[in-house]
Amino acid sequence: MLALWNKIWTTPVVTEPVVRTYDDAQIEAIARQVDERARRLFGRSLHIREVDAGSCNGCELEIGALNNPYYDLERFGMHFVASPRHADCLLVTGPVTRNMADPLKRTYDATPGPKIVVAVGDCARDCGIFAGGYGVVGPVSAIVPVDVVVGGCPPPPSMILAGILAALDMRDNPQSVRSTDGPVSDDGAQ
Amino acid sequence: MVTELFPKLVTLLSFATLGAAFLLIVRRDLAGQVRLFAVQSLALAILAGVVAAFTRSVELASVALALALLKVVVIPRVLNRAVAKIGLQRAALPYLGTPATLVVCGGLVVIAFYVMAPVAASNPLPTAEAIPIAFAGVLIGFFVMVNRRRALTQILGFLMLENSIFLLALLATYGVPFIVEMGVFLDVLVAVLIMEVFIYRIKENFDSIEVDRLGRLKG
Amino acid sequence: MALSEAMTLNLLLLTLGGFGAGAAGAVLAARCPHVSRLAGHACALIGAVGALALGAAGLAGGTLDVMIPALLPIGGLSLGMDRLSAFFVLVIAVAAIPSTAYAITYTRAYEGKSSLAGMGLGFNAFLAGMVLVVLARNVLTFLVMWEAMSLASYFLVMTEAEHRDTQHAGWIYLVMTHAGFACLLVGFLIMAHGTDTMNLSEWHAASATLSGPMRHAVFVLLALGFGAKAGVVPLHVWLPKAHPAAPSHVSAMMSGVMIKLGVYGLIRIGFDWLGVGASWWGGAILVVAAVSAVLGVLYALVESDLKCLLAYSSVENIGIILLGVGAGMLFQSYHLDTLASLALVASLYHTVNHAMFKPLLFMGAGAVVHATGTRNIEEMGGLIKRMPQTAAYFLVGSVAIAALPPFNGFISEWLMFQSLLLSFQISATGTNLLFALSIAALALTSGLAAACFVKAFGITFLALPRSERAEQAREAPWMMRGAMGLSAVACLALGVAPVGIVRLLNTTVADLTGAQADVHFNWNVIVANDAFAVVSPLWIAVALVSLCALVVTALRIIGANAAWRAYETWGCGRALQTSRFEYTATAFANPFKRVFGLLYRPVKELDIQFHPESRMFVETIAYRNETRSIFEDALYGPMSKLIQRGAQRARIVQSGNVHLYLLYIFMALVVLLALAG
Amino acid sequence: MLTQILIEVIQLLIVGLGAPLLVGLVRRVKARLQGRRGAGLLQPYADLHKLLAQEAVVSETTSWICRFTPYLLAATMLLSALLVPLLTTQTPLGFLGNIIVLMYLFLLGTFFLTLAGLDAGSAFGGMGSSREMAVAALAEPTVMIAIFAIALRAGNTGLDEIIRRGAADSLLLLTPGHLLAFMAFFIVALAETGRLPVDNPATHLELTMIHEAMVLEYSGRYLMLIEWAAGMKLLIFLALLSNLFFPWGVALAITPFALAVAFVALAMKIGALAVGIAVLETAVAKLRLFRLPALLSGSFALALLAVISFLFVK
Repeated sequence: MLALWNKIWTTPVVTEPVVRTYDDAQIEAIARQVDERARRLFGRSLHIREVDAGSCNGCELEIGALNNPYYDLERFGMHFVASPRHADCLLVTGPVTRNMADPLKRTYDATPGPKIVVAVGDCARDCGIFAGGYGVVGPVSAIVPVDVVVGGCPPPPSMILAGILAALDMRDNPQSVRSTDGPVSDDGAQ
Repeated sequence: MVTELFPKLVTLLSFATLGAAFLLIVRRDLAGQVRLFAVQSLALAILAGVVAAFTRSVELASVALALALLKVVVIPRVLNRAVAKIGLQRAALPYLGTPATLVVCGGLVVIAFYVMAPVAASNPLPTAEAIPIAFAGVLIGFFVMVNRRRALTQILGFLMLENSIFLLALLATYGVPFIVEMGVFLDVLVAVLIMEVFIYRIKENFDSIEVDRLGRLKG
Repeated sequence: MALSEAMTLNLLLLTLGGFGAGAAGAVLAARCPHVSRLAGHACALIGAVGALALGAAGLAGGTLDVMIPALLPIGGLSLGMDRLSAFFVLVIAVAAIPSTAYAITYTRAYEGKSSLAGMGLGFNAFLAGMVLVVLARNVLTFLVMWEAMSLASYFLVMTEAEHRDTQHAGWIYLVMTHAGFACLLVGFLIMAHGTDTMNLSEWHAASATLSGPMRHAVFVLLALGFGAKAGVVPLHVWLPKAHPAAPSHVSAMMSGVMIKLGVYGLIRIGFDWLGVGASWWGGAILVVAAVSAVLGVLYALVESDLKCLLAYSSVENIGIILLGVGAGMLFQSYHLDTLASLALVASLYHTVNHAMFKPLLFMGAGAVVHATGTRNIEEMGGLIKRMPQTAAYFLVGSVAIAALPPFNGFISEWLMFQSLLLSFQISATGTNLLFALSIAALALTSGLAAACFVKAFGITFLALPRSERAEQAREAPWMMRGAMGLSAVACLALGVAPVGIVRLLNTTVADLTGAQADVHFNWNVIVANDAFAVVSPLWIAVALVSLCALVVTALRIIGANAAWRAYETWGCGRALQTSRFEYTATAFANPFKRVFGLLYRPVKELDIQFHPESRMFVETIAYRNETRSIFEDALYGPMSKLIQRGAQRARIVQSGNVHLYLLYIFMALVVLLALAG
Repeated sequence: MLTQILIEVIQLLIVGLGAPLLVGLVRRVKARLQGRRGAGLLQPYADLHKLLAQEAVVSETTSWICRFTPYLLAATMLLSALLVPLLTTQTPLGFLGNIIVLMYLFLLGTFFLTLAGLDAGSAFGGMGSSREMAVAALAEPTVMIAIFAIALRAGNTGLDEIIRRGAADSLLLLTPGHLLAFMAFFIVALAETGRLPVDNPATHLELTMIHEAMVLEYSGRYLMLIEWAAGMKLLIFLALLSNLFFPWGVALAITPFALAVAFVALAMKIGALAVGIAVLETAVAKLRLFRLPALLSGSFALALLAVISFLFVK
């Protein structure tokens, strides 16, 4: 126990001050801007439900990294929840497989509105290397309406964070564009 | 103020030793148990110091110092070495489960209070009201020795028993004479060292320190 | 207010006349089941209303003195009424009125199946027997009425005698009730012999002449006899078998009232007949009560037969009631009469409460069992949508029996806690510890009772129906709903406005202990023992309701999103949400089963049949998980074996030889003569 | 009359508005101990505000129980806030009930919440209900025995009176029974409010949940009410612990200055306890469900020892 306390005492706060590890200047700008506004509005709240719609778990590893002290998702007022009922953001990864298409749709319907959907990874955008596979139904946008797509295989945590922040920004300003990237289809029931 | 504070402090510290005994029962890992024993001894040493300060007895103060040195530093170190050598980290292996043990120990406390309440009432010293607590510690120490399967944890039971007897003497008569106390300490130290050696031997020969297996030695 | 004796006599006649007319009507119209049913129960209802008036008159100070020497040998039929008797008459009435009203419709289901004439006769005799037991004033009247009550209830238990379970239940009930009766008989005879009078009301004064060991013996015998009727552990074995087997209105009366007569007897021996007893009497009752309360609720918790669950919960509630009786006896033996009164007030309050919510729950269970055709709650579910009113009433009963505010169970448990907490005024360490442990037992009981009734209500009424019968369940007829509604309202009324009844109880127990409990009232605020504890049930209820309203309006004012949308239950995106996914009653109780494994001795069997070709494929899985009663295994099993063996031995005596029998008679005569000489 | 109403309003505001802050404080300290920055202290307000704006999705298998429970739960906590002496020993509505009433109000909330957990018919909800009820039932004896110990010392079960007696006793903290009762009550408070090592309030894994599993079906304003009520329960328990066992600063007479002192003292005591909880939650792991009885029986033993010490060691 004493060893643990010593460790806690000597370890500094390791969280990165702002997102700056990714070289994409545009995303960094979005992130910084949203982060500032987030502070101004005395904190925000976003509860995320993660749906693995058939991913190779590469994206999950990166998403898992969001929770660690280095990226510390919680400081933006976001955290992962156990039920779509508690969520207002769905984080969907992977090409949507036949078995996961229906659950994904049900998860979307089970989430109370207003809600946003962020598709994470190349597979979620356009099925990636799995495109055309017999078990694949299509990209996430073929099943549920997508607000923001974060590309990359897998996208680094900072990029995912930037994507979520962008979506958050959109929710607060509904008049802005619905999607920055990727196709959007509206066949999902509202 | 002091006359009012002194018995309170004595009772509180006696309860602290009893509390440490209870925690030792619940605790599963050996290292934690050894540490709890050290905590108990520390509370005891402080108590002896408090009594020494109240009675202005230099002898008792030196006993307190010796106790702190021996039981808070030396014996825990010896035991820790034994734990490290044997490599058993979580090995209390009691016969009864934790809730049942707690119930039994609770019952022992009740019995101790029941038996010792008249004794405490007849003793004129201000420390007397804590006597039942000390006696409860004696009973619990005994029970720990009975209830544990592993030799090392039995040593802990023995040490707790010894602590409680010291406490009992302290509360009932402000401690036995200095020379006797020192002799007892020496005895305890030697006993612990001998038992440690025994444990190594048992461990080497049986590859286990479960006392049950000693039953096979009989002809 | 002095009531004329003629008036109470008239009320008694009304009561007995109602029951008599009911019995006669049911038998006379035996050919026509419909009329027989209506006549039997409608007249019983009149009798029950009469009993209500009689009890109220008795509590108000009315007395009764009936003496008909010709009707019974040795002393004749002797009836009388003091406040305690009147209170128990009232308890009988408050349970009997809704149960009887309920029975008028409920018994329709038995038309053509069982003899309704027999049922009407039995039910009326049962009710009359109970009323007369508490009014009895001499030994023979008491014993005859006690036996009448027991036999009538036995025949009612045997209504569906074609079932094997019922036969078994009836047999065990008969054995236990007669073993208890034998204890009572011997105890009464010793007492009558020692005090030289058969008149019960003279015993209190005469008990001083009894020698010490005799008093102890009488106490033990009578306590065993009354305890067997009350269903305390370990004499409770008949209760969870007999109560479920009977028709629901009968179970309601048996569980709600009949077992209370055991309590009545215990109060009589503890406070009246034997005078102030030794302190171990109260201690023994306290221990038995604590054990009954905890074990009763623990067994109820793992039960999935709804009526059986309720029966075990009666064991628990008897335990709670007897905690007060035992505490009162202990307080009295330490000469703390006001505390004894407080404990008894709590005890009697719980008695009347239990006589309200237990019949309510049994009536609800009867409606549910009637609608679904099963007593197993694992096959129910979703009934709150199909039987909304029954569900609401059952919920009221569940909240009340779990002793939660603002219903009546809460007040009596609160009073009970206060009286136990005040035990620190005794300065005897052993007794103090005993009280501390009974506080713990009562607390554990109330927590477990809440768990038990979450299970009983939740599994039965909530979520999806678990069987086809449950899916097609219909709401109960209006008469049954009305009876349940009446009980539910009574539960609420006694919960929010206990002031009047606590006052009445206080005068009642003052007759027994010689002192009133230190309980004051101030604007519906109960102040116990010189401001030791304070509670205001009415204001709690008002505050709860208004705070609910406050939350609703506050949400509206700050502009909360009021939209809501129904969607399927979240099952991780699974396609099919069926009742097979629901948590079962067994699963709900499983943590308790593991924690208290020592008491349940759970038996688990897992039998997996694999496909002959490969162990990867499973053909069938059979899983059995049941609990056994330690008492039946460890106490009654060996005992019945012993008796059987003894009976085998005794068979040699019975040779069939007439001369031998003559020899027995002769020897008996000689022995008697020798003893008499 | 006006002062009395004012005091009750202040109590309601402290509990109602302070609860999210307390939750935020515990989370913030935990984040710091884990080497993170963590969300701001005011984050729970933002969470609750957001939930209010969301629509509510309700399972179609549920009944009115599911929709009624959040309101009742919030109401029981607010009622408790009216009973508990937070700032002064002269709580105007203290006559509504003593400490036992308080425990039964909590049990009432738990009763309906567990029913609501069963209402949707999901396996998670049932599991949560069953576990929550098991913990609540096993914690009950400890609570009552601890209350018995306190009542032994104070000669009263009224909250106000206990605090007044405690404040008059200068050697309070040296009384072993008092400390033992505190430890027992603290463990029970952890169990009742779903903190580690009994339940992990931050878990995402359904199978390890107790409280959270029960409320998986709730969303929107219903969820907001439940989370708010959970925060209030934590606050009330901490307030009880700090005022019953460390009754310093509680106003014995109603003057503006005394109330201000009492407010500061209360904030500091609760803050210290909250930091203690955060430290504890960082240091210990969640116990396996079937190890919980050992913990609770340990706390029961402590409470019983407290009683014994009050009975024998006066």
